[in-house]
Amino acid sequence: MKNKLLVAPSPHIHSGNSTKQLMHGVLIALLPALVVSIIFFGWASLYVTAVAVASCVFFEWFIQKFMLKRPISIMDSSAILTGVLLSFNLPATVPVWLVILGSLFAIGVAKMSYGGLGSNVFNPALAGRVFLLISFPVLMTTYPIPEANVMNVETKAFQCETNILSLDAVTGATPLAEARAIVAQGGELNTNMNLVTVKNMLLGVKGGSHGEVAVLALLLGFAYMLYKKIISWHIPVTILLTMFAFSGIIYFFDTAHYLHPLFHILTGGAMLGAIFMATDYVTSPMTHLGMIIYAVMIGVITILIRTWGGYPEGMSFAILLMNAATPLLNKVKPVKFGNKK
Amino acid sequence: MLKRFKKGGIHPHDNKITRAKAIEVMPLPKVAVISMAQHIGAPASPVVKRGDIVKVGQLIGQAKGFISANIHSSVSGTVKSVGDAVNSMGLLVPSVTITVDGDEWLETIDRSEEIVEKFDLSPKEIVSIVASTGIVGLGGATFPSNVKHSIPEGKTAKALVVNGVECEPYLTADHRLMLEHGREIVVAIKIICHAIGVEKAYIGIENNKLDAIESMTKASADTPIIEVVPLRVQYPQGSEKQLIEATMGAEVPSGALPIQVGAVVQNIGTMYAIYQAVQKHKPLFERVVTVTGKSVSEPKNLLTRVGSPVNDMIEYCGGVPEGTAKVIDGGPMMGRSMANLSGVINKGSSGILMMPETETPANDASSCIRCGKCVQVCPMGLEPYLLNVLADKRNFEECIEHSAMDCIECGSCSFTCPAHIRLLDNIRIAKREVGKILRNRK
Amino acid sequence: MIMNKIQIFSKGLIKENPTFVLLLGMCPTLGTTSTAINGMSMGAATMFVLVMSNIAISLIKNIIPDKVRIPAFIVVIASFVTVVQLCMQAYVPALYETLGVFIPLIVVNCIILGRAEAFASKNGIFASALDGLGIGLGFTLSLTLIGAVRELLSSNSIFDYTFEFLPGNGVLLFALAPGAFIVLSYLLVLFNKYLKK
Amino acid sequence: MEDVLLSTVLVLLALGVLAAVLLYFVAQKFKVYEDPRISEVEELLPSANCGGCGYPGCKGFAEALVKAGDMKGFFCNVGGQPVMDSVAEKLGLVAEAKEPMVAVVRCAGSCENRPKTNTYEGVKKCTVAAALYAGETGCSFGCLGMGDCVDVCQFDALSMNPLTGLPEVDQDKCTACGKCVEACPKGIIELRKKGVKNRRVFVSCVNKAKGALAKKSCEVACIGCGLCAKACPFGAIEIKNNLAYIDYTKCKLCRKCVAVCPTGAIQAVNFPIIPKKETNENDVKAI
Amino acid sequence: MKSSLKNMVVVLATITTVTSFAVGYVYKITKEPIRKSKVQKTKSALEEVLPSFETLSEPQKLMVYDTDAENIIIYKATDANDAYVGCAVESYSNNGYGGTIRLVVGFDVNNSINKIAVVGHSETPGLGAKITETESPFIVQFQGKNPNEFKLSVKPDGGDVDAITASTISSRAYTDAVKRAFEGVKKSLGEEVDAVGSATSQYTKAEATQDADNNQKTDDNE
Amino acid sequence: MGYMEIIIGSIFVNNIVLSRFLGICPFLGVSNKVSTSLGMGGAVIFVMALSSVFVWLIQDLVLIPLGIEYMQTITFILVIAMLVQMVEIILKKLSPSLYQALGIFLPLITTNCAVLGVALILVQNEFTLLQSIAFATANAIGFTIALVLFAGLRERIELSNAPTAMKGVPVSILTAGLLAMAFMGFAGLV
Amino acid sequence: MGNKTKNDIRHTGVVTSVKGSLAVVKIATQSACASCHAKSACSASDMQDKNIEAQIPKGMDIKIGDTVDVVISRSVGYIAVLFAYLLPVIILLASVIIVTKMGYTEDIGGLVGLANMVLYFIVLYLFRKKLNKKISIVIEK
Ligand SMILES: Cc1cc2nc3c(=O)[nH]c(=O)nc-3n(C[C@H](O)[C@H](O)[C@H](O)COP(=O)(O)O)c2cc1C
Ligand SMILES: Cc1cc2nc3c(=O)[nH]c(=O)nc-3n(C[C@H](O)[C@H](O)[C@H](O)COP(=O)(O)O)c2cc1C
Ligand SMILES: Cc1cc2nc3c(=O)[nH]c(=O)nc-3n(C[C@H](O)[C@H](O)[C@H](O)COP(=O)(O)O)c2cc1C
Ligand SMILES: Cc1cc2nc3c(=O)[nH]c(=O)nc-3n(C[C@H](O)[C@H](O)[C@H](O)CO)c2cc1C
Ligand code: SF4
Ligand code: SF4
Ligand code: SF4
Ligand code: SF4
Ligand code: FES
Repeated sequence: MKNKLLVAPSPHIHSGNSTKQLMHGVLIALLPALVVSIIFFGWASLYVTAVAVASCVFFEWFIQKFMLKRPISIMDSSAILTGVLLSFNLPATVPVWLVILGSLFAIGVAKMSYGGLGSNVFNPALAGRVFLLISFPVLMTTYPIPEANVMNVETKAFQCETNILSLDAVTGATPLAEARAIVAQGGELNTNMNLVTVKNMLLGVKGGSHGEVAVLALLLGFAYMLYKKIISWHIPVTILLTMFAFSGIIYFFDTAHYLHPLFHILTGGAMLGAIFMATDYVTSPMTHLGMIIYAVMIGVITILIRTWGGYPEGMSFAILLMNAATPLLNKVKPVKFGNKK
Repeated sequence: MLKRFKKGGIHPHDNKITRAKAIEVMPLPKVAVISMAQHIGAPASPVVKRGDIVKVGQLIGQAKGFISANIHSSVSGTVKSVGDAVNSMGLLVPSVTITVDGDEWLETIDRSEEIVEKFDLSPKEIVSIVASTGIVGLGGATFPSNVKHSIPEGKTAKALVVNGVECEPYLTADHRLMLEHGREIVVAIKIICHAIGVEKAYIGIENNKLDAIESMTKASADTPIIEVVPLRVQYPQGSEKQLIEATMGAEVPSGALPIQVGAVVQNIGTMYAIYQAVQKHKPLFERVVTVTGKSVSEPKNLLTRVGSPVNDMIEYCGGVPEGTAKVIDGGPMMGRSMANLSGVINKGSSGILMMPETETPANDASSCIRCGKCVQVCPMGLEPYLLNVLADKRNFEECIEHSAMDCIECGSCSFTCPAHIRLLDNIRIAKREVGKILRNRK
Repeated sequence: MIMNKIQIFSKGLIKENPTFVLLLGMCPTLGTTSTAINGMSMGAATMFVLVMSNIAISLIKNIIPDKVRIPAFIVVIASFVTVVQLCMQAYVPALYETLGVFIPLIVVNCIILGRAEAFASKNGIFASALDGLGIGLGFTLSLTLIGAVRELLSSNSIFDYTFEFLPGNGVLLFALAPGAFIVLSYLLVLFNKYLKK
Repeated sequence: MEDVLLSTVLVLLALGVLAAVLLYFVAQKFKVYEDPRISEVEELLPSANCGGCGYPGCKGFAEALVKAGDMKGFFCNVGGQPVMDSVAEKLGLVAEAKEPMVAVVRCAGSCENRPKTNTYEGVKKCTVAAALYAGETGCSFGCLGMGDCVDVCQFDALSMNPLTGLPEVDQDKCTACGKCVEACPKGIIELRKKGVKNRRVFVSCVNKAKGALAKKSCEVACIGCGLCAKACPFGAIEIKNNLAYIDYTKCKLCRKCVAVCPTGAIQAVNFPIIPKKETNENDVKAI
Repeated sequence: MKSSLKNMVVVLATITTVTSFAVGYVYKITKEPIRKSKVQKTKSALEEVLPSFETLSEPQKLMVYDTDAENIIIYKATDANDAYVGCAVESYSNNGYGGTIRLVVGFDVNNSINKIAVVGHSETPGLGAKITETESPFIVQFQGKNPNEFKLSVKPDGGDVDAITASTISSRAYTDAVKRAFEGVKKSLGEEVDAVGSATSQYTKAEATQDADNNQKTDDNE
Repeated sequence: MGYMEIIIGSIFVNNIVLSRFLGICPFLGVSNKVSTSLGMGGAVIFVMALSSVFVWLIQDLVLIPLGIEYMQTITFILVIAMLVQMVEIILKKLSPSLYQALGIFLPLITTNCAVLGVALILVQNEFTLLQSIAFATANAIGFTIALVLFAGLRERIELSNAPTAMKGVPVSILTAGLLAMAFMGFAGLV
Repeated sequence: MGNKTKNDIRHTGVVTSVKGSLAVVKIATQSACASCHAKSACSASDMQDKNIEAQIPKGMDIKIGDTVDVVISRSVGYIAVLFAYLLPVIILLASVIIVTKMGYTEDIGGLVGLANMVLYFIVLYLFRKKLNKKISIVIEK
């Protein structure tokens, strides 16, 4: 025989997809949002993203090489993805050391301490973000205002005193925080959401973490991931529907003090969270039924925290909490063959 | 909407290179090595000894035990040795080696081309002919067919399901049989329906074989009990449980046999063999084998005698192409890769597939990213990722809870896993160990 | 003999460190270590009860019927705890308030009952006292260490001595509940790596 | 003030008495007599909970042992004779002297002795490979070299030698628990008598193929020629299915067989330096 | 010892008796210091927040709002000449981040805020706990302000108080407690403007604390 | 305090294990299997609710009238310890099969720390009886929720390959920390 | 066949005595403490073996000293928890609420609640036969 035959158990062919490919797919889906963010916030947002990616990759490499002494797996690009998503959850103006600290927590504590890709139980990027949010509430809630003049659109998102359009303003609150302030002040929310504000929300002309503002761009990414079969529709759609329905009920009872449901799903990290972070394979349930329960709970907890909790933004916490419930939801078994009579 | 099984499944490229190649007869081998263990169950015991002269179709191995099958000589010549021979897996199997000398068939075998339609036999007689002619399932499992035809007490069969799916990529043996011998298969269906006492037969054929659907519909036009069911293309449509679901709409319960829902499943090749056995008195000693591969110079469908060396067949089709890394006995999803090419064709060999290294998955498993794709594709509704780790941690008790035994080893999970984890490898271990535990518990 | 006594004393520091090896008394370990001084005080209070109850129990060990051993021990321990409680309330009220419910909870700290059962009820007074001292010291040191690390990380200071360590005036999370768990987890790793064995 | 003291005392007294009475009844109801010797014995055992003794964990062993009141048939391989002696002492019994055993690998088909004929690509586990085919070499009996045995050994006694591709037993660490014997799908590992001064003679091959076939696939295969059986003065060697087997209860370590074996399939280990030269170089190491 | 019923009862009874005597004894010893340390806290807070004074009136308990859960306590201070110099109010708010915040607010004669001391809170260290930092701008901004001119609510709510960054909730609660104190003073002074001058019982500074002490004592003996 | 506040507050905001740090030992020790931790949750609810009633009655009928509140620690721990034992006897006497089923189903538990802690907190807050029961039950439910979530996480971590140094206890504690972090999202809910 | 262990909790134990169709099986405590590294230091938890009485299935030959599995289904475990722990709490809570709503003091409410709970246990005792049927413990080899 010329060469030795390969012997292996079946199957002998493979679909050809790989972890790396999937991660790259998600990265591509995140590109539009990054572009929009750069348009609005300038190079600062690219800078934050680059620092986060670099430090995430570095920490993963460092930990694998010198502490775990395991094979290096940064080539699978998951650390890049964690970096991008972490940075998307930060205001564009945070200091560099904060980004690095967040990356260290995300990769070192939330991911590598469990053994790396696939072993972690909490979403690393979100763990990093929540860690920063709790530890540095001031820095983490000081948002720059998008440079709206680029788009030259009406940006008065709300009937409130603060004019978030003022160009020289360096910091401002997110629409959600604004809304809270209005209610706290005893004021009433504008119940008449006109088309312009919805348009602005879709385009991303609003305060917030730099990757979460551009709703349309995020939806574009969603479409791409669906087309590429990277994720299924179950989690994002269910989260958004639940948020809409639940906040709709609350809104229905008191339109003056609670936010319009559309507002809920178009602001804050709702889109970013639902599409990119709740869908992280590692920390979300396996079966469709499990995913739906998971997503419904995320929606409910988000609205609960947003409406009555101490934080204006509940998405991150809701996802982390349901990450914790994922192992339980994985007890929801797929329907086995042979149960039909 | 075409019928199909409901859960899971994958779509590997079908690569049916030989679909248009008519069945050719493979020249006789010089030496035939006929294994006594070509079926599931106990090996047959040889009834010839060294130096005996045998004819084609002569019994050389006697079935031993309930689940076993007779073995007949596929060639005529002198018995060179009786004893262990190395097979293509490198394992020793009891075999009879025959030096071929001419091609002298038993006189009882009807070698004419004429199609014999009429039969006048009782069910019992049919089953006994199937048993004595050594017919085993040619769909891959080589399960002795007569056992399937003896309906156990308390059960009644409702329908015969003929498996013309051939969902394995590359293979076209059944496809060609349906095109070339449709009528014979219809006769065999009538025979078996009579044998198992049913008035209904389905022929399940995937939609990528429109010509076969047409051929079988035409052949069975005068036989109202037969229904040709076109099926959507989806691997593993050919697995019997999935096929029964698609055709009859019934799910075989976990751990039960098809007969539980009144189904008897037989492969197209098996049906053709049954026709020949019952109507032509020809025992099972030859079958159609697809020799194929992307760079094989002359891929063919060959009617081959059992016991023919693999090497001869490959040579007949143009030799091993440059760059071949793997040679597979069967299809790429369920076939076994060979450790050497000096083995022979058995009753269960449906194809010889030569693959370059680039086509086969490399050994580069990374950690599971819990994407759930394996769960999504598993046609049995199992959780391969979980069984994989449980087996890896040798926690077999829990594998029982997660229904490891239900796995049909279709390989969809390994095929689809983006982390390139060989899930099925570990699941097979789990099945073995769970089997042991359950047997002990009884 | 001396060696033996030293061993009795020293085993609690590392080999049978109640926090890092036996993982006992986790509630105060996590609940009172937001600063080094709090951790140390809690440790000291526990140590006092441990030593005293060990002594008392080794004194009365012979007259206790087997079946009432546990309640008798509990009564003894609880009395010492109450004494500590009253004294702290009287003389260090601020500290008492910060340590809160964890002072009375010394009663149920498994270390104390555990030592009573496993050691004091079988050994003499001196040995029991030493044992209590060693284990108590191990506990105190561990708590102080955890407290110091958490204080350092959360407010750039140790024992209120401030210095520049992390940017942004320290990481608040480490002063809060999650920080307690996280610090303990990594200290445990370090302990296992460098001190155990 | 005095009332406070008085009520303190009274309340606590009441509680104390209540507790005493209650506990008394608890004790009556829940009386489970456990032989105190059980936990004493358990403490002596090594707590490996390996199940090697055939009982569910060390506690199960202690229980059964105390109950039986007799040491016959009881042996903890992990602790070995010293532990059994101390247990015996505790219980005032006589420990049954048991031959210490050790695992041996009955395959010497290292890379050079047994050329590869194909390459395996799949999960690196002997069980998987064994279910699939004969192995990467021509020998369908020999070690597959993927270390299932190494994985199951709790005592770190086994390791793969990267040069030979065969597992090696560390005779000092091996407790003869038998896990590896169970794990090996090829039935290559055997528990044998440790032997006087750790000296052992055994056939390091399990190839049942006919001589020619065996020899073709592996240089050091047992070809079942029977020379050793003829040479053995104690009748300790038997040839079955083309394979020689040395019965360690009969073998007297004379090493006559080692000398006559044409392929060097018989190994003698831990003998003084001289015979080492006669036999294969890496014999001593390979065990 | 054997576990007979008699044995068990006797031993446990003995142990409980002995220990309860011991604990009771310690209790007796520490009783005084404990009470002292308790009143000490209020006392020093009062001294801290009031302008210099000589005597304190008897504490007056008052509900400020209908929805209130508990009373605020007002102490009126007079100087050596019996002239009213201001008052101190033990006030609270339940809306803190970590629950109730307790303050003692001192007012001068003009009902302007003199000083404020925090006597109890459970706000987050590093965030809400900044309300205890007496030198911080947040605290200082109250000093000398008359709530009639200085709107007692945080800026986001339309008031004049600059909240502590990232601790609006604590700031709001703090402000709320101050406001409650002020409303209490208004109510109290409005009701009994005369009472101040002709208070029947007057204490010296020392006696005031003594009195608090006695209150405590009688409570205990009840 | 309203009941809703007490309940939400004790289950989520000030979760007994994740925020108050009570009952950590059983939390770390018994949380291996989801099913057992569910069952154990039931037992904890019972013990806590029952002891809250006892403790409240003792405080209200004995300690306060006699002016010996300082004896809380001793009396409570004794009463709680006896209570647990008594329940065992009663159950065994009443229905041996029930008792045995529990014996197979549940591991033994000693949550003294949490039970006593809750008892002390509830008398400290001067709750009414109903509030006390609500508080105790809610805390037990909070304990159960944390325990069950944690058990699920640990079952999963067990199967993944954590770094050797982190394996076992450290990674569990770390997970508890991250879980506590997630629970902080509920902060401010009441 | 594959379903056999699904949702079961099984413990291995040794038969210590056989009375008619009942066998007493001793199982090693599967307490939290059994696997705990600190059990030597912590003995607040009573570590005993448990004796379980279980029905011997027909046709099974059981001798003293046999090693068998005691099996209950998970749902039986939950039912046991419900009857033993959850129902009493509900009864306690309900009675306290009702009694205090009726205008009695909380002290009385508490005492009545406890009394009702005792009553519940007495009722449970009366229905123990029924309960025993529901809670079946089986032996498997
Ligand atoms: C003991 C035993 C009895 C069987 N009895 C029947 C039977 O009565 N009827 C039947 O259709 N198949 C029977 N089978 C065969 C299996 O159902 C199945 O067809 C065979 O394993 C081949 O599976 P495959 O063709 O899906 O690979 C039996 C198998 C075994 C092992
Ligand atoms: C995953 C899987 C795929 C299969 N695919 C086919 C197929 O394409 N064609 C076929 O005839 N049998 C296929 N089989 C075998 C069938 O399950 C079944 O054994 C066979 O049709 C029974 O007929 P036989 O006994 O005549 O072989 C497959 C089995 C499995 C498990
Ligand atoms: C752990 C933690 C502790 C907090 N403690 C406080 C606090 O003590 N006081 C407070 O006002 N807000 C506290 N918060 C709330 C946030 O800091 C948040 O910023 C708050 O909702 C008010 O924001 P603002 O002051 O910027 O409007 C805390 C938040 C977290 C996560
Ligand atoms: C659809 C999808 C979503 C992902 N979302 C996240 C995410 O939110 N945060 C993150 O750190 N990694 C995310 N990843 C990357 C990767 O799964 C993650 O780093 C693992 O959790 C690390 O073990 C995502 C990957 C995919 C395929
Ligand atoms: S397909 Fe692979 S990576 Fe995805 S869950 Fe299954 S085993 Fe894990
Ligand atoms: S091989 Fe088994 S587990 Fe994998 S997909 Fe097929 S049936 Fe499911
Ligand atoms: S597994 Fe084998 S090598 Fe390891 S101790 Fe047991 S018998 Fe010895
Ligand atoms: S001895 Fe057996 S188990 Fe060990 S590596 Fe060789 S084949 Fe595998
Ligand atoms: S449970 Fe609180 S210290 Fe152990």
